[in-house]
Amino acid sequence: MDVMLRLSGVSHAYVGPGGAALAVDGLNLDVAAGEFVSLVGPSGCGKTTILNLLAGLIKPSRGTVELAGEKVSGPNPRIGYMLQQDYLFPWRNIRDNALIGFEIAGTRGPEAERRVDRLLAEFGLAGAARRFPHELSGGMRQRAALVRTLAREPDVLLLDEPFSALDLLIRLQLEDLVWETVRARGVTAVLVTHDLEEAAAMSDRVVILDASPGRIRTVLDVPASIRARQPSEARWEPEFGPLFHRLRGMIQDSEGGGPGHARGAGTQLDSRA
Amino acid sequence: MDVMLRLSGVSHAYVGPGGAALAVDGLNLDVAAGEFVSLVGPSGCGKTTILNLLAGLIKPSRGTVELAGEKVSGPNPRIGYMLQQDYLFPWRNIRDNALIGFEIAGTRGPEAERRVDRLLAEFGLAGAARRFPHELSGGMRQRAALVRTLAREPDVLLLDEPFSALDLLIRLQLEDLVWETVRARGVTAVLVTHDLEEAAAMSDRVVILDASPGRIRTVLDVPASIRARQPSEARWEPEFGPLFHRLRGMIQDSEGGGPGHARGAGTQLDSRA
Amino acid sequence: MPEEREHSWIRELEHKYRSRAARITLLVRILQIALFAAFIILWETAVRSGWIDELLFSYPGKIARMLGELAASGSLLPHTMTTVAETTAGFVLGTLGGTALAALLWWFPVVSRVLDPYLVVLNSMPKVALGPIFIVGFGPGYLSIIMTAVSVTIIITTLTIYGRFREIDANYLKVVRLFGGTRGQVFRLAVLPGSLPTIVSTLKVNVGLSWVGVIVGEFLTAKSGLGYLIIYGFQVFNFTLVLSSLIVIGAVAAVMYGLVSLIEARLSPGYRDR
Amino acid sequence: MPEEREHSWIRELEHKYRSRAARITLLVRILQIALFAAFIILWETAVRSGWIDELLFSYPGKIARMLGELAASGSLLPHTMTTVAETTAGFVLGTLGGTALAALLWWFPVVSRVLDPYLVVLNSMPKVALGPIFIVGFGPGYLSIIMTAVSVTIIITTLTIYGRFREIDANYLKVVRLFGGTRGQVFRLAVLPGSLPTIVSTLKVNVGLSWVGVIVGEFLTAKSGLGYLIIYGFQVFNFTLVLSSLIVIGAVAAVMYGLVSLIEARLSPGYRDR
Amino acid sequence: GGGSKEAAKVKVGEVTRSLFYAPLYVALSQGFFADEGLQVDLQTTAGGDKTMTALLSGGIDIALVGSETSIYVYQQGADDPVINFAQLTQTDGTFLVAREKKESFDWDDLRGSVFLGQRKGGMPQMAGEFTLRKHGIDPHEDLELIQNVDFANIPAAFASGTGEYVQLFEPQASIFEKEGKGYVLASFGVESGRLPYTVFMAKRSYIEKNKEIVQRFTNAVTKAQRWVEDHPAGEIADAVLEFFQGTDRDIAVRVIERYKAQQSYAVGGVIDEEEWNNLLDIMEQAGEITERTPREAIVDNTFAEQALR
Ligand SMILES: Nc1ncnc2c1ncn2[C@@H]1O[C@H](COP(=O)(O)OP(=O)(O)OP(=O)(O)O)[C@@H](O)[C@H]1O
Ligand SMILES: Nc1ncnc2c1ncn2[C@@H]1O[C@H](COP(=O)(O)OP(=O)(O)OP(=O)(O)O)[C@@H](O)[C@H]1O
Ligand SMILES: [Mg+2]
Ligand SMILES: [Mg+2]
Repeated sequence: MDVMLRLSGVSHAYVGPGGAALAVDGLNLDVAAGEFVSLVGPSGCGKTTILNLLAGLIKPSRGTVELAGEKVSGPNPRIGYMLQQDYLFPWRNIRDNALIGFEIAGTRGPEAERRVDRLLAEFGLAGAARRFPHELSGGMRQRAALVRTLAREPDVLLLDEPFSALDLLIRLQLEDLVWETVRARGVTAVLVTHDLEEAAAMSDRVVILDASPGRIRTVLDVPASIRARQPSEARWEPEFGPLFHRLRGMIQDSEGGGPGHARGAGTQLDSRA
Repeated sequence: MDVMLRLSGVSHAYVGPGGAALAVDGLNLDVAAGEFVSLVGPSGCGKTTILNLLAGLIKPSRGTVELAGEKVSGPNPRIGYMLQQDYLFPWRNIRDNALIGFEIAGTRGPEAERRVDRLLAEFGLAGAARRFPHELSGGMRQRAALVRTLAREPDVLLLDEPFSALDLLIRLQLEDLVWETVRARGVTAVLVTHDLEEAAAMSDRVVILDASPGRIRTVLDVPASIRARQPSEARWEPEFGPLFHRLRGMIQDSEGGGPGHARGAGTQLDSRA
Repeated sequence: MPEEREHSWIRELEHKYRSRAARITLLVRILQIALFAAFIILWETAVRSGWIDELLFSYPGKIARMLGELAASGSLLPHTMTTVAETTAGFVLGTLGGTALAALLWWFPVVSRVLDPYLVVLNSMPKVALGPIFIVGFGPGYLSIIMTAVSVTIIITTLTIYGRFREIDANYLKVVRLFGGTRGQVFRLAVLPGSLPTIVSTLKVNVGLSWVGVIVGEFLTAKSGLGYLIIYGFQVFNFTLVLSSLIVIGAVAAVMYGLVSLIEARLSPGYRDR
Repeated sequence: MPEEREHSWIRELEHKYRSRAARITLLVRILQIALFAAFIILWETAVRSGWIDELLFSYPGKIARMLGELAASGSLLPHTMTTVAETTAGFVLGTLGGTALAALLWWFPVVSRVLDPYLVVLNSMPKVALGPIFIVGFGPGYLSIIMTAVSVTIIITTLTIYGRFREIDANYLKVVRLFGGTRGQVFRLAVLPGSLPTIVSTLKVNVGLSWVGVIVGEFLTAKSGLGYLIIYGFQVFNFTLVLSSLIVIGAVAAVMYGLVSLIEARLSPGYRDR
Repeated sequence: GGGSKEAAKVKVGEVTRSLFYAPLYVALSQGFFADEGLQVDLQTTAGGDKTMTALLSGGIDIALVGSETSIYVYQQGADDPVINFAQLTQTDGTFLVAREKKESFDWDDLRGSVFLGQRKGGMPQMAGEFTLRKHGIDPHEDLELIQNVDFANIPAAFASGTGEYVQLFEPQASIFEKEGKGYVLASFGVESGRLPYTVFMAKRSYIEKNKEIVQRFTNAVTKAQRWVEDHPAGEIADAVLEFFQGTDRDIAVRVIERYKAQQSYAVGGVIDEEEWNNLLDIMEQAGEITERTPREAIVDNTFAEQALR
C-alpha cells in the first residue's frame, strides 16, 4: 500500500493576542493512494485545520506532514483543495474561474482551455461556461468549483464540507459525481463533513475525531459492499442502516451527549453558527 | 378538532421589476390546535413564503389565511416566528434581546423581566443573560432566539430551518428542547426543514411540497409510536427506519431525481447556495 | 383551464405593479421639477419683493440672461472645459494615486502601521491653507490646481480602498495561494478586482471632492475656469456671475456623477449582485 | 507527563508570538519617530543649505520658537480653543443633522428619490464660494463658521448613513415587525442601533472635514482661531505663523481623531466583533 | 520704445483683477507691451501671499502687488529681496460708505458707530485706521470696529445689515451707490495721502539678469499711464472692458472717473521718498513693522526714471 498522505505526530496551536489555542494534538494518520477518507467530529475539533495542514497552507507547530514521502512545506498544485463554500470569483465567468489555476502557473493556453472545456462539459456546465457565478444555482457553483480544483489534475483532493449548504437532492447528485470522479481518476480524497450518512456512503474509512483539541477517537472501516456502490445507491444497501446507526452511536457517546442530555448543552460552545 | 391555522386556496406571486414569480399555488392546509406539522420540499418551493403568509408578514395574492377562525391581516404577537438564523440584535445582551417583544408592546416591566429570566434559566441560559450574542455559541444563540419568541407566549410557533446551521449533536439537543417546549405548552407548531430525519422525528404530520410553484404533493402521517417520543429517542424506534426511507423515496420521486440522475442537475436552479 | 385562470391574475398583478411603479416614477419626476420650480419662483419673488438683496442673491432671470450671454459670447465653453479637464485629471489622478498608495499599504503592513497617524493628520489638514506650497511645488498654473484636487481626494481614497483591501474574504486569497500564487498574484487576481466596486464608488465621492478641490485651486491661481469666474465675480462684485458659475458647476458635476454611475452599472454583472 | 510537555511547547509558542509582536510594535514606533525626525532634519537642512526658500518654508527651529512665543504670550490657547470649539460644534451638528436627514430619507423613500439629484449637486458645490450666503444667513461670526463646517460634512454624512440604513439586514426589521412594531419602532430598535458603527466611523471622517470647514469658515470671517492666524500670517507674509498654526491644527486634529477612535472602541462589544 | 524684434516672454501675476489697475489692462489692450517686444502672460493669483509666493518661487517673473508685501519679505531677511521698480497706483483705493444718506459729513460722526472695516494686516485696514487716527478717532476705543470679515465678503456682510459705515473698494462702492444701498462720504485714498500702493516688483536676481526686459516693461507701463492720464474715463473703460466680463460699462466709467479724479493712477512709476515714508508711517502706526526699511534697500527707480525720459 502506497502512502499518499502521512501525518506524523502533528500538533498545531493557533497563536494570537489572546494566547494560544490547541487545535490539533499529536495526530497520526496515513492515507493510502486512491483511498477515500472522511473526517467527522464536532464543530471546532480541528477538521479544517487538518485540511489546511495537508494543503500546506499552515505549518504544523510540531510533527510533519508528508505528501508521497516528501515533506509538505507550502501550497502545491498536486493537492486540490475545495473550500467549504465555492469561492468562485464573482467577477470572472465560470470558464475563467476554472482556468485560474493555469493563469497562476502561467500555463493558460489553448491546451489548458480545451481541458477545462472538456471538464465543464463532463460536469454538465458546458452551457454555463460564459455565465457569472451569481447567475448559477448553488449546485452548479459547487460543480464549477470542483472543475477549478480538478483542472490542474491533482493527485489529492481535499474537500471541506463541500455539500453542507446544498439541498438534499442536489447533495445526493453531487456526492455521486464526486465519488465517480475520484474513483475514475484514482485520486486520493479526504472529505470533512458533518453528515454521518454522507461520510458512511462515500468513503472507505471514517475517522472520528474527539472534541477539541483534535485527536483521533476511532476509525471505522466501511464494508466492501457499500464502498463498491455510488453514494446514492449505497444508502439502499442492507448493511447501510446498521453502519449508520453504529456511527451515530459512536458520535453521541464520544461527545458526552446522547438522549436526555439536552439541557446540558449550555456549556458547550459552538464556534461555527 | 379545533383548527388553529387554515390556508384556503392560497396563492402568492412575488412581483418585481423583472415580472412576477409564482411562489405558492392554490394551497389548502389546516393545522389543528396543538399539532406539530413539518414542511419539506426542494429549495425555492415556497416554504418560507408559506411561513411569511401565516405570520402575516405578506398578504396572499389570492385566498385567505386564518388564525383560530380569524383572518390574518398583519403580524400578530399570538404567532411566534423563528427565522432561519437567530437574528439576535448584536448590540443588546441576551436578556435585552429576549425582552424586545415586551419593549415593542410597551409592557416591559418587572413581571416581563421575571418571566424572561425564568425562561432563560429553563433553557440553560441563566449565566449568559448579560452576555452579547457574539460571545455565544450557535446553539446558545438559537436557544436565545427561541426564548425571545416564546417569551410573549404565542399560541403558534413557526420555525424556519431553525437548526440547519448547527452541529449534529447540538441539533439533536435543540430538537428535543423545542419538541418538549411545544408539547408542554400545547403550542401549535409549523416547522420548515431540509432534514427528513428531523421532520420525521419531530412532527405529527409531514407535508411534502412539490418543486416550485409550491403545491402540496403528499401528506404523511407519523405513526403514534414515534410521535410519542422525544426526537432523539424517536430515531431509535423500530418504525423510524422504514418511515425515513419512505419519506426519502417520496422526495426523490417527487423531485424527478433519484439514483443515476446526477448529471441532469445542471438545469435545476438552486436559489439558496 | 386552471393554468389560464392563474396566468390571468398573475398578469393583472404584474400590470398593477408596473403601473404603480410608473406612477411613482412620474410622481418623483413631477416633485423634482416642482421643487425646482418652487425654488426658482420663491427666489425670484423674494428678490422682487425685496425680502432678500438682489445685489447679493441676484435672481433666476438675471442669471439665465447672464448664462445666455456667456454662452453666446463663446466664453462659457472654454471656462467650463478648463475646469472639467482639471477636475477629471484631478479625480483620475486622485483615485489612481489613492489606489496605488492603498496597494503599498496592503503590501507592507508595517508601512501601513507606521504611516497611520500621518495619514490621519494629513487628512485633517485644510488643503486651502497649503496653497502657497502648491504654487511653489507646481508653479502658478494648471498643475497646482490639479494637485490641489488630488490633495483633497487622495488620502480619503487611500483610507477607503485600503480598508476594502483588508476586508476581502481571506478565502479568495486562499484560492490563489492554493494554486501556488505569489503575493503579487494574490493582489492582482483577488484583492484588486474584488475591490473594484469600492474603487468605483469612491470615484463617486471623488467627483464631488475634486470639484471642490479644483475650485479651491482656481481660487489660488488661474487664468480661466469656473472657479476663476467665481473669484473674479467676487472681485468685481458681480454675484450674478458667481451664482451663474455655481449653477454651471452643479450641472456639470451632476453629469459627471451620472457618468460614474453609468460606469458602475457597466461593471461586470457579477460584481453587482453580490 | 505528556500534558506538561505539551504545555511547555505551547507556552514557548505564545512567548515567541508575544515577543515578535512586541518587536514589531517597537519597530513601528521607532520608524514613526525616525520618519518624523528625518522629515524635520531634511527640512532644516534644505532651508539652511538654501535648497528651498526660507521665506516660504520657514524651518522647524523657527516654528518651534514661534510656537513657544505664542504659547508664552498666552495667545495660542485661546486661538486653539476657539477653533476646537467651532470644530466640535460643526462636527457634532453635521453628524446629528446628517443622521436626521438620513432618517428622513429612510422614512420617506419617495423623498429620497426626489432629493437624490439635489444631494449630488449640493455635494459637489464648493462651499467656499457660498461665503456670502453664510454671512447673510448667519451673520459675520461664529455661527457662519460653524455652519460652513456643517455644510462641508452634512451631505456626505447623510449619504453614507442613509446608505447604511438601507443595508441593515431586512431580517432584523422583520423581528421588530413580527412583534407588532411600528415603523418608528423598527427605526429606533433595529435601523438606528444597527447603524451606530457606521455613524461613529463617519464621525472619524467628519473630524477631518470639519477642520477643513472651520478653517475655510475662519477664512471668511473670524476674529480669532487658528484659521484666523493662518489668514493673518498670509496677510503679513509670515509663513512661520502659517506653518505653526497648521502644525497645531494637525496635532489637535490627531487628538480629536484619537478621541473618536476611543468612542468607537467603547461601543457595545457586540458591535465590533460582527 | 521700439526695441528688438524677438518677443520676450514675461510672466506677470496680479494680486487681483480690478479697475484700480486700469493702466495695466490699457497697456495690454493697446498693444504697448507688444510694441516693446514683450509677450506678457497675465495670471491672477488671488491674494498678496500667493502672488508673492509665485514670485519668490519663480512661477512668475513680475508681480503686481502691494508694496507692504515686499517690506514684510525684506524684514524676514531675504537673500534675494524683491525690488519695487514701478508703481501703478499711488493711493489707497477704498472709500467710506454710509448706509444712510447724509447732507453733510464730518469724521466725528463716526464716533460711537459700528464700522465694518477691512481685515487686519492688509493695506486697506492700515490706511483706514491711519485715516481715523488722523481725524482724532481711536479706531479701537471710539467706535465699534468690525475687522473679521474676508475682503470678498465685506459687501455681503454690509448688505445684510452689518455696520452703519463700511470701507469698500470699487466697484462695490459705486454699485451700492447706484442701487441706493449706500452713499460714498469720503475717500481713504485722499485721506491717507500718496503712497506706493500697488507696485510692479521682481526679484533682484531677475532684474539683474533681465535689465533690458524690465526696462521695456516699465516703458510700456509708463506709456499706458500717460494714455490713461490723457484719455477720458469713457475711452479708458472701453479699452479695458474686455478684461472685465460682465461688468456694467456705466459702473466702470464711474469707477475710473473716481480713481482718476483723486489721482490714484500714478503717472510714471517713480516711488519718491515722501511716498515711501508715508507708507512706513502707516505701517508703523498699525504696529505691523518695528523698524523702517530704507527705500534704497528695495526700491529701484532707475527704470521708471529712464522710462519717463
Ligand atoms: N485562524 C485561527 N486562529 C485562531 N484559532 C483558530 C483559527 N482557526 C481555527 N481556530 C480554532 O481552532 C480550533 C479548530 O478549528 P477548525 O476550524 O479546524 O475546526 P473545524 O473542526 O473545522 O470546525 P467546523 O466544523 O466548525 O468547521 C477551533 O477551536 C477554532 O476556534
Ligand atoms: N422577496 C421575494 N421577491 C421575489 N421572489 C421571491 C422573494 N422571496 C422568494 N421568492 C421566490 O419565491 C420562490 C419561493 O421562495 P421561498 O423563499 O419561499 O422558498 P423556500 O422553499 O423557503 O426555499 P429555501 O429552502 O431555499 O429557503 C422562489 O422561487 C424564490 O426565488
Ligand atoms: Mg471547518
Ligand atoms: Mg426558505
